[in-house]
Amino acid sequence: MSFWNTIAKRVGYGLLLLVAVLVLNFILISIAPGDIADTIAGDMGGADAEVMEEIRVRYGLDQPFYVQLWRYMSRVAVLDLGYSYFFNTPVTTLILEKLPATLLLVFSAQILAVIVGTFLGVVAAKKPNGIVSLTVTFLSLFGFAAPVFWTGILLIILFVSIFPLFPVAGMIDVTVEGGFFVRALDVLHHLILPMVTLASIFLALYSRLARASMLEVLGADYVRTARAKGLPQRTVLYKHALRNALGPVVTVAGLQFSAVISGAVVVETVFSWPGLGTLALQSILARDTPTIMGILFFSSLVVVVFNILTDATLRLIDPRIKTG
Amino acid sequence: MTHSVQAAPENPSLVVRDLKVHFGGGKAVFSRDRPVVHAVDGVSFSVPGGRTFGIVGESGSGKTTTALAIMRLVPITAGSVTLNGEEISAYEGRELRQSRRNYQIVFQDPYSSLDPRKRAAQIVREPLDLMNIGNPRERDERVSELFTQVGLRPEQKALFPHQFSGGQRQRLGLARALSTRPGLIVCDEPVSALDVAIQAQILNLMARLQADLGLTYLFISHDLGVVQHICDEVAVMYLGQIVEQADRVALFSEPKHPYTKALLAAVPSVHATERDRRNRVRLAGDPPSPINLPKGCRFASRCPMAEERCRQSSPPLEDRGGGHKVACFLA
Amino acid sequence: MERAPLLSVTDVVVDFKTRHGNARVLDQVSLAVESGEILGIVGESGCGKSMTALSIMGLVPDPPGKVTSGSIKLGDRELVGMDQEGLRRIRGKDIGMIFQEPMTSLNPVFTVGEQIAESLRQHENASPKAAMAKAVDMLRAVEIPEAEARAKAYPHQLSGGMRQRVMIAMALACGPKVLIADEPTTALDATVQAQIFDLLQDLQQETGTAIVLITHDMGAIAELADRVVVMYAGRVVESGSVRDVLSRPRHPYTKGLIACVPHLEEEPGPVRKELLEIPGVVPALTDLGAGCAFAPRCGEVMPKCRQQKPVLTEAGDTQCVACWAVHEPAAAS
Amino acid sequence: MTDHAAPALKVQHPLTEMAAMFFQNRSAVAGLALLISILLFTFVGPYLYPTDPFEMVWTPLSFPGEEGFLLGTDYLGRDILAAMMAGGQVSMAIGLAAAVISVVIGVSVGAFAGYYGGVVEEALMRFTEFFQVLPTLLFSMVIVALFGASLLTVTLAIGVVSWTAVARVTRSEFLRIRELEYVSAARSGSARDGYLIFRVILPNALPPIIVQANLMVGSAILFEAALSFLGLSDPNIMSWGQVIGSNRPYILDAGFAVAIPGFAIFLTVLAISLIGDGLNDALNPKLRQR
Repeated sequence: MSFWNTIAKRVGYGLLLLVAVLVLNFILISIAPGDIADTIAGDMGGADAEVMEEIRVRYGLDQPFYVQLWRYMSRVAVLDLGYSYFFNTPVTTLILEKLPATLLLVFSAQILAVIVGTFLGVVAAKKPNGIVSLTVTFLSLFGFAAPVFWTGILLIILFVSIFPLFPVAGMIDVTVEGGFFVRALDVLHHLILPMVTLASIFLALYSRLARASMLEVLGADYVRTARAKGLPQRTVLYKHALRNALGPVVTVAGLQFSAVISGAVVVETVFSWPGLGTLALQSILARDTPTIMGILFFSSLVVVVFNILTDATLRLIDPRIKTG
Repeated sequence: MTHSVQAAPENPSLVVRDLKVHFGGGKAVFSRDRPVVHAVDGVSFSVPGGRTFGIVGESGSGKTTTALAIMRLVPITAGSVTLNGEEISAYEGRELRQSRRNYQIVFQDPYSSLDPRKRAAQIVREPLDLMNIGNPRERDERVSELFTQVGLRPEQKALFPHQFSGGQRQRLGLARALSTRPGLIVCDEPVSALDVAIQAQILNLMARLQADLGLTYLFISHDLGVVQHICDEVAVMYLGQIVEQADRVALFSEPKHPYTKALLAAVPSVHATERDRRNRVRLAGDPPSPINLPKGCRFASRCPMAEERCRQSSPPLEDRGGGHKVACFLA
Repeated sequence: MERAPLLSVTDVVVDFKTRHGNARVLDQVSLAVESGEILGIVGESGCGKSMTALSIMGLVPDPPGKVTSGSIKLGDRELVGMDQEGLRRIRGKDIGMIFQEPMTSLNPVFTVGEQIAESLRQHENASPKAAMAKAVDMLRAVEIPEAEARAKAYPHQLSGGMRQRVMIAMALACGPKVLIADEPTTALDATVQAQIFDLLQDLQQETGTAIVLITHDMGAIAELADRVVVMYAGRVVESGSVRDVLSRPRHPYTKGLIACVPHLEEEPGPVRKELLEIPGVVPALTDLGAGCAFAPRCGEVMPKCRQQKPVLTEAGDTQCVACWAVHEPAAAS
Repeated sequence: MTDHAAPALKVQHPLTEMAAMFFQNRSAVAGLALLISILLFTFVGPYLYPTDPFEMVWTPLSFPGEEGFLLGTDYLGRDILAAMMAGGQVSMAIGLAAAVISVVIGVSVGAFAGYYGGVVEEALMRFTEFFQVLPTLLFSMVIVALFGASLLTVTLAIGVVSWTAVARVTRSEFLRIRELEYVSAARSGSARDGYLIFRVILPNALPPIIVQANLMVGSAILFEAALSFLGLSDPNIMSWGQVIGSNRPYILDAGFAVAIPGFAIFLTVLAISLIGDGLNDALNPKLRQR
């Protein structure tokens, strides 16, 4: 089966998963106590039964379950996720506004974690009992055990009171003026702390994994063959071993995207990063159901897209992988 | 000490008729339809009680799948297996589980064939417990008796498998197989994973047990020397089918099928230091896959003698006198 | 001794640190390979035959292993104690090696052509293009059909026999003086094994490369090798020309090794004989006593065998044996 | 027939051997000691230091050590030391309960998928993938938001979103072990499916599942902390995350009120993962044979 065929199949399958997410969304809303009518009534400061009934008819809540589900799905198909009464904006507009900030954070943290993690893992595997190896072990324990918001807060305390090098809140400085390049630099400047905080958890995971994977690969028969051919140590290590050791790291990194997005929710809150996470928290506290569900849908969409990209990468790394 | 080959009893103990095991096929929901693998494709033979029937072949020949199908460990696609008049291939559920006391198996790998979390005595006793044979005290006595029979010491009963050597583990495997007093033991490459010095110990033990208990063996192996040593009758399999079958003397001294000849010629021998290796039948290439089978003789693509008719139709397995059966137009 | 052998191993000792103490995996191993010959090394698993090969290649895993003493000479170059860079230049160039498992010995993520060409680029400074062309030639030399196309294949797309041919092509690409073949056919079917043996013999005759064939199969030794070294528990117990050792084995272990295998006969008799057994199991290398390691399993054991290790001594035209019963038969009575 | 080289007749149960391996591992023992100290602190501590964690006892946000309050006070003037003890009980209870839920779901899904294969496996693995696509924290936030922030919903929400890793591990172990010959041997010894799943395969699949389950406890504690930090927990129940969340606005004036509970979580999860590493080494047969 060719590369593109397989990818096309993955895309089709991803769409199915998203439909399933929508169905779950809808079921959750339906079985949760209270409905939109209650919410709107709450916003209006209370309403009588007649008004409530009117609202229910207007929003189709009197229809049978499957009709409501069908209406919901067909609206989502044209990217209409409903209207947020809290923000007074269509949900899709709201989300698309915030999505780039989250994507920037998630993607940059993930890339940072994978690259630095793999590098540390490889260096550690060269000397399994050396100082780098010990550092990697320590880092991975720290990264797993430290709550991400705690790391973030410690960094804020550090960079506000001791080294005021990086801004600790927001994504842009409104006082900065200049062209695209200047503003991009400003965003990067703001990005550093949230990115490092978010990457720290996953950096720990990947460096540990890369170390283990490298150690296993270094014991493989084909590495012995490469040595028996008289290849220099660096060729053995960085060509023959690393290429094989990357597989497990990329696989796990792919599985972690949903966790990275989860982490981003917390990190965005800590650093007031104006992304989906901040929006999610606001809408949850305001019980703004359409927005919450829209965010859940969009973040699943992001995970699905990243999973397909991971799959494609894996296929490029390892020619043995044939079918999903 | 020598064992003379026993006279064959009147009734065959194990009868296999037109056995077929096909894997795959069917539709998977999200992945491609899997192709059908014709692992075993129409195998028939019978084994007289108290005798040893050998099946030899290379990887992909279907010899192990045949063994597992007879043991009812893989689903049978078609055909029948009859043991002492009972058609065990027709049993399901409770009946199948009860019939299992009459046929047991010894596996190839002495390391993966014993549950690492159970003690030796528990492993040997497990079939008795599961089939509810005898009362607990009788089971304990049976375990002690089996340990003696296979040459293990009674104080080893409480040990775990990893505390035994490869040969001892294979003895444990034999004890487990013998626990329910089965008539038939299927031996799937029982000595292939052992060092040569240990191989001899196990082969001798198996021969002794057969003489003492009147066991019937179905012996699967890729090692022609071992098969020649222990079997009374031998079938050669190639891509899911028997291509030649004869008693041990006839098969090894007068092989008729070109594949059998090539297989015998391929075995390096200590007796052949001066033999001119160049004059022997050599096969080129690898066996074709059991997925896309040719329509004629399955061996035709590698056969040095193949003619047009070999590629057109498949030769039947025919008796060429004295029970020597061959599936070849040219033999 | 007329002239120095191509490769000589003298009194090599290799120790491994284990949780159960020091294991002497090679103990005073000596052997010589003459140019153009096939030397067989035979023994059961754990006898040290593979470790002998790795110590020649300078690939003994360190830690936990270490070449404690002894000398390995390729021509007049001493390999024990040579720096990694020097050894690297010899590996793949002067000494090639093929392994038991063709399934796992090739790197799954590179094409086989690339894996052969890599050696040529490394040792002969060949340009990428020239290296690839030579790689295809090598694939042809090992009788792989459609070599051009196969060079672009990944290992998993080839059968076991094909992969072992690729390994051979890789090992011979730089024209080594010695090829070490460690159980090259154990993982292969009988008919494919015969193909590989034929190929090795043909290539050996064409190129004059000496071959060290490591195997547990006396039959393979009989068919291919000129001389044979029998190993047990890390020591050489017998050596000599294949004809002499097979027809007149002197060491009780060699005798047992030949007699316990059910050899294929062309005219089998109607009666099934009982096989000769070597009782017991191979001892753990961590607690070998002062005496002969084979003594606990030996049928000809004498008191001296349990006290002192026998030394490999000449016993016949081509044979050397390490056994007290051979050298001091008087002590037996 | 005798065997000359009889192995030592010391009958050592594999579990004893594993325990020995575990206790040889210094960092694992350190982790165990740390965890026991934390358990003593949270469960025995309140009897030795009976202060109500919800009662205002002193000036808000006073520094640790002031007026005998070892860890200082929070923004409402409540004793942080008392809050640490009470909060630890809740954090660990939720962590444990959520881990049990996710292990039960994960092992069941993984075991049935791995043992039966075919359509059963396909369906169960698609189900698992579906849960992998939902960002875990976001999904549990939604559940808590829709169904209210009680102890029960928080625990369920964490358990329901974190079982996929356990399911993957269990399935791959079952897939591997079901092909081993001792399973076929038990089947030809007339074992039924239930016996094979629970008495043959599961005991042999346990080591990686135990390691994973141990890590689940740690990540469930972190999960609860994150939810509390975001303000999505029952405000009437003290937990470590809750202390952090409620004091968050004051980090620049009184960092300790956030740093201390964060450190408590860090130490607990660190102890658990040290134990996990030790278990992993002790249960890994590859390492044991060396």
